[in-house]
Amino acid sequence: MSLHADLTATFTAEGAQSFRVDAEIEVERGESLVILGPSGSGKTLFLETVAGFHSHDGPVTLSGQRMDDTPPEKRDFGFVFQDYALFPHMTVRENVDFGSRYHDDTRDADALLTELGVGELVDRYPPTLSGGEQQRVALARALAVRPEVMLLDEPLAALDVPTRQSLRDDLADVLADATAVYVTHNRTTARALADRIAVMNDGQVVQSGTPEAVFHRPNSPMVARFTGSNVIDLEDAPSIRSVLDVPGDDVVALRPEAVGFGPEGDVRATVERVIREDATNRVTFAVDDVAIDAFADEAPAVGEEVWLTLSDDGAHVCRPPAASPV
Amino acid sequence: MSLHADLTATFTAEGAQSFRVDAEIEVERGESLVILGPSGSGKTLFLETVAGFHSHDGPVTLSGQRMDDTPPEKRDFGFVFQDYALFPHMTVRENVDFGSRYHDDTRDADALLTELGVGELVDRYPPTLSGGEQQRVALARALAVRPEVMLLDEPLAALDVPTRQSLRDDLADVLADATAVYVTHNRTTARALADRIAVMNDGQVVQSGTPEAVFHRPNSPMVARFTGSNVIDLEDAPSIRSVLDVPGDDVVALRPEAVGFGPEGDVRATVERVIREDATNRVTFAVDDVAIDAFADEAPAVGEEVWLTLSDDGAHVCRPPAASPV
Amino acid sequence: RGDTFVVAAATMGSILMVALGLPLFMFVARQQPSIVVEKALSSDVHRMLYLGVYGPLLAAIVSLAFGVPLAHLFSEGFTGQQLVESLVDLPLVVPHSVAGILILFGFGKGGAFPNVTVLGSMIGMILAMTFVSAPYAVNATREAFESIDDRLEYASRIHGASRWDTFRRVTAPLAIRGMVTGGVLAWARAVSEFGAVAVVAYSVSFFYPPAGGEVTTQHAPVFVYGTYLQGGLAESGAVAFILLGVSALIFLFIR
Amino acid sequence: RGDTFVVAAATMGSILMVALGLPLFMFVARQQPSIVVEKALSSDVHRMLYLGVYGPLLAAIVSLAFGVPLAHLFSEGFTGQQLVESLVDLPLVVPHSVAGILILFGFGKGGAFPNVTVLGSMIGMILAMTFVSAPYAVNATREAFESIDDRLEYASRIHGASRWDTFRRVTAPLAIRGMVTGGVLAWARAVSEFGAVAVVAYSVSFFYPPAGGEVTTQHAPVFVYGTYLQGGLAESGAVAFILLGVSALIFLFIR
Repeated sequence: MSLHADLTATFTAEGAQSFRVDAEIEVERGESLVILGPSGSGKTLFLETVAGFHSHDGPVTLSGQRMDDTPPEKRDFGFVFQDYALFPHMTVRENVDFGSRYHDDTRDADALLTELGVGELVDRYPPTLSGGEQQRVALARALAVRPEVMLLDEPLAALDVPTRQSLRDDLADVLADATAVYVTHNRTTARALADRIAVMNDGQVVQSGTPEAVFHRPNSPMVARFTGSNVIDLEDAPSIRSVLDVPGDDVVALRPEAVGFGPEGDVRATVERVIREDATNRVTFAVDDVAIDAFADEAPAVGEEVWLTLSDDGAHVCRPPAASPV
Repeated sequence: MSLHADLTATFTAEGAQSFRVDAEIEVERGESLVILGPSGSGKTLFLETVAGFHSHDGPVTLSGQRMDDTPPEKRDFGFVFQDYALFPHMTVRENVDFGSRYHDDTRDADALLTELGVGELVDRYPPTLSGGEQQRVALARALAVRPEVMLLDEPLAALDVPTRQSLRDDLADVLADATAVYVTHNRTTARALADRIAVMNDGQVVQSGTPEAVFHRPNSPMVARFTGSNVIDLEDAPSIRSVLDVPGDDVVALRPEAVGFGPEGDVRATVERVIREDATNRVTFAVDDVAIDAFADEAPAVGEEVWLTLSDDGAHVCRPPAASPV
Repeated sequence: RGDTFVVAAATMGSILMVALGLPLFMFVARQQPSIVVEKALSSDVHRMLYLGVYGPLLAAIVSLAFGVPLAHLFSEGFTGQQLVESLVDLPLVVPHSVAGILILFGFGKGGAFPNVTVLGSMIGMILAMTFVSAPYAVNATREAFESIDDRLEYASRIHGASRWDTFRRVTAPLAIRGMVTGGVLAWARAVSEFGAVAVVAYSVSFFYPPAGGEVTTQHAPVFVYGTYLQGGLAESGAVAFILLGVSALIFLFIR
Repeated sequence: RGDTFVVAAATMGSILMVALGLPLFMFVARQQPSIVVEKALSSDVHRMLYLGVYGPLLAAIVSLAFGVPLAHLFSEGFTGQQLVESLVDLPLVVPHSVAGILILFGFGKGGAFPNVTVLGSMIGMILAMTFVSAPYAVNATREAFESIDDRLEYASRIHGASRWDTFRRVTAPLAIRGMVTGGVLAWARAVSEFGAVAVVAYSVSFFYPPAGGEVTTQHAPVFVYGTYLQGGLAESGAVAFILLGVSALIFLFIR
C-alpha cells in the first residue's frame, strides 16, 4: 500500500495560460505525507491528478501496480475536498453510504459518524450543516470505503480557528495509522500531521523530508520563508555575519525560536514591533538593515535597545533553489 | 472624528431566511476597534451597513453628525474589502487616483504606493497582481482620499501566511494613528491591531472591551472559546474545582498560558496530544472528563502522567450569555 | 433613495414597458365577447388547440432525448466543440421562414431521405419544430450541468461510481430542474413557431381522438395567421385570445 | 477515455447534430448557381437586403436605448420586479403571428395612438421587431450587470462617486461587452422575425438611397416566404442562400 507518483500534467484554464505540474512523491504504508505550498503552487491539481481526475504523463503506482489509465473509481483512494463536496440531494447517511454498493467491505455509516462526533446528523441534508460538521461528514464518507490511501485537500482551510483546531485533533487520530497525502498551505497543520513534508512551489516539489529537516534545514529562501524562518541576506547584516560561522555571501535561514534577547548578547538590536500571539509574543527586531522575528513570553517595549543571542543550530544556510539539487 | 453606530438592519438573502444585525459600536478618534467573530456572525454586513451600502434603522453618527440618510459617497469613510474589489479595467494608479476628483485634499498615488512597497506596480492592471499586492493597492486606494474613518473587512483573510504576516505589520503602522473599524475572525490579528475589541455573534455584539479584558475575562463560553481559552464545565472536572476558588456549578475559562505542568502540581493529568506550533508546543491534557490545552517549549511524551499547576488569574468564570448583561 | 439616476433609469425603462405591455392590455380590452365565445365553441379551434399542444410536446420530447446527452458532452468539453456549438445555435439566428426552406432542402423531395414526406406532413411539422426548439433544450440543460461543481462528480467517481452511475445518482438528479426548464422552453418555442411550420407544413393531417379519425388543421400560429388573412383582425384576435389563455393556463399548471 | 458512457452520449448527440446540420449541408449542396447569380443581381433582392439590415438595426438601437436602463434597474432589484420581468419576457412566449396581432391591437387603428399608422408602415415594422427583440437586449445586458461584483460599486461609491459617476466609470465599462452582445442578439432576432412582421407590415415603403427615393419591398424573411409561395423552393432557396451569406459576413465582421 505504498503510493508512488511521478507525474507531469499540463492544465489550461480558460483565459489563463497553461499551468504545468511536474512532481514526484512517494508514500509508504502508514505514512502521512503533507504537501505544503502557497496557494497557486499546484498542490491541489497534483492531488487531483493522483486521484485520476485529470490526465497525465508518467507513472502513478499503488502497491507497485501502475494505474495511469485506471479510472478514479478503480483507484481505491479516499478523497476529502476543501469545500466538502457533499452531495446536496442526499442525507448525511446516504452521503456516507454512497460508496457502499461499489465496495465489499465498508464501514457502517452511523457508527462512523458517531465516532467522529456527528452521529446525530444522519438524517440532515448537507446544506443545513456548519462547515465543521460538513467536513466531518466528508471525512466519514471517505473513510467508509476503507481506502488504501487517503487524499486530503486542505480540509481545514475553510473553517474557523476553534473548529479547525478541534477537527485537526480528530484528523491526527484518523491519520495516525493511515496512509495519506495531505495538502495544505498552513505550516502548523503540516507540522502537526506530517510524518514527511514535501514543499511545493510553481508545480514542483522543491524540498522533501521530515518536518524537522524541512523546518530547520530549508534548502531555499522560499522554503525558509514559508516554514516561518527569518531569511537573512548576510550582506545586509554584517553584525550577524560576524556571529554566525558561515561563508560571507550566503543567505541564512534563522528559526525565530533560536533567537534569544536580553541585556547581554552577541548582536545589538532595536525592538520594532510586538504582536501578541496565542502562546507568546512575536517580537520583531531591527538589526542593521534587516528585520528579525523572535518569540518572548514577556514583551519588551517598542524602541528598546537589546542584545540578541543567536543559537548556531537554529541557523541554516539556504542556497537559492537553482544551485541545490532537489 | 469619533464614530458611533447603533443600528438595526435585516437582510434577506435569496433562498435563505432573513438575517438580522442589531449592534452598537463606538470608536474614538485615533482608536482601532476590531470586530471579532466567527464567519456568519454578521460582522461584514454590519461594516457594510455602517458604510451606507445597506439601509438600516437607528443612528450612525460621525463626529456627532447623524448620517443615516447620507449616501456612501458623502460619508467620508475608507473601505478595504476582503476580496480587494479593485477596478479591473483601470491601472493600479487609476485605481488609487479614483477618488481624487471627488476630494479636495488627496494623497499622491505614486508616493503612497511606494510607501506601501508596491511603487513599481503603478501601470499594471489588478488581475495580474498577487493577492498581497492587490490588497496593498486597495489599502492605498482607501488611504488616498484621507478618510476620517477607515473600515477594513478581513483584508488579510485571503492571503498566505507569510504574506499575511508582512501585510499585518504594515497595517499596524497604518492603523497606529488612524480611526478604524477592522473586522476579522482571526484572534491573533485582532490582538495585534486592536485598541478595543467587540466580539460579535449572531448579529449582536456579545462583549466589548480592551484585548486584555476580552481575552482574559470572557463573559460567555462562546467568547472564551473564540479567544482561545480552555472552556471547562467544573461539574465534569471535580479535581479542578477543588483547586480553583469559584462556586461549584460554574463554567470557567482558563487561558492555556496559565497552565503549567511538571512532576509536581495541583491536578493530575495525562498527556493526550502534542502539536508543534510556530513558537512552542500545544499540549492537550486529559483531566477527569475534560481536555485542557497548554503551551510548552519542551514537548512531553504522549501518555505521560504529569501534574498541572493552574494560575488563578488565568481563570475566569464565564457565565452563559443569557445571565450576563451585555 | 429617489435620486436622479434612478428616476432617469425608471423613466427610460417605463417607456419600454409601455411598448411591450400596452399591446397586451389593448388586446385584452378590445376583445368582443361574442366573437370569442363563438370561436371558443368552434370545433376547428378545438382541433387547432389540440394540435398546438400535442405537436410541440412531441418536439420537446425529441429535443430533450437527444439534447441532454449532447448538453452533457458540452459541459465536459471535447475537441471540436466550438464547431458543434455553432451548429446547435444555428437555428437561433436563421430567419424562421428560411429555417423552413432549409428543412425542405434537407429532408424534402430530393433530400437525404427519399422515403420520408415532410411537406405538409406531421413528421415535417415535428421536424420544423424540433429544428427551432432543440437549441433551447440543449442550452438550458447544459447550463444546469455546468453549474454543478466538478468536485461532486469527482467525489462520486473516487468513491467507486462509474460514469454511468455518477450521471444517474449525482449529475442527473442535480440537473433535473435544468432539464425540465429546457423541455418547457423547447415546448414554448415550438408552440410559438410560425415561419418554419408555415413553409414546411401549412396544414397537417393527424389522428384526433374526439373525432375518432384523421382531421386536418393548422399549427396554432399558422391558424391565427390564416384567420387574419381570411377573417380580419377581430376574428384572428379572438382566436389568439383563446390561444394565449390556454397557454397561460398550461404555464400556471407547469409551475 | 472512450468508455461506453461517452460513446452512448456521443451517439445520441450526433443524431441531433445530423437533424440540425444536414438541412444546412443539403441546402448549400443543392443550390443551382444560375438562379443564385440571377437573384444576386436582382435589384429587388438588393432592396430586400438593405431593408433587412437597416430595419433590424433601428430596432436594436431602440431596444438598447430603453433596455439598458431597465436592465440596470433589474440588476439592482426593486419591488414589483417579478411582474415587470414577466412583461419583458412576454414576447418570448407569444407565438410570432400573435405578436403581430397584439401590435395591431395596441398601436393599430382604434388603438392607443390614433395618429400613428402601423399597418404596412416602417414604424409598424420597427415596432414589431422591437417587440420581439427587446427581451434579448434587456436580458443580455442585465446578465452583464449582475455578473459585476457588488463590491466594485460599493468601492466606487465609498471613494466619492455618485450613482451616475459609478455607472459611467465602473458599471458601464465593465458591462460594455454584455451591452454589445445584447445589441447583436436583438439585431439578429429582428432580422429573423417573420410572423409579427408579416402580420403588421407585409410590405413597407422606405427611403432607398441608391434609388434616390421611396421604394417598396418586404422584410427579408417575408420576402423569402413570398418568393416560396410565388416561385417555389428553388427560387426561394437561392434568395435564402444570399440572405444567409450576407448575414454570415456581417457576423464575421462584428466578431
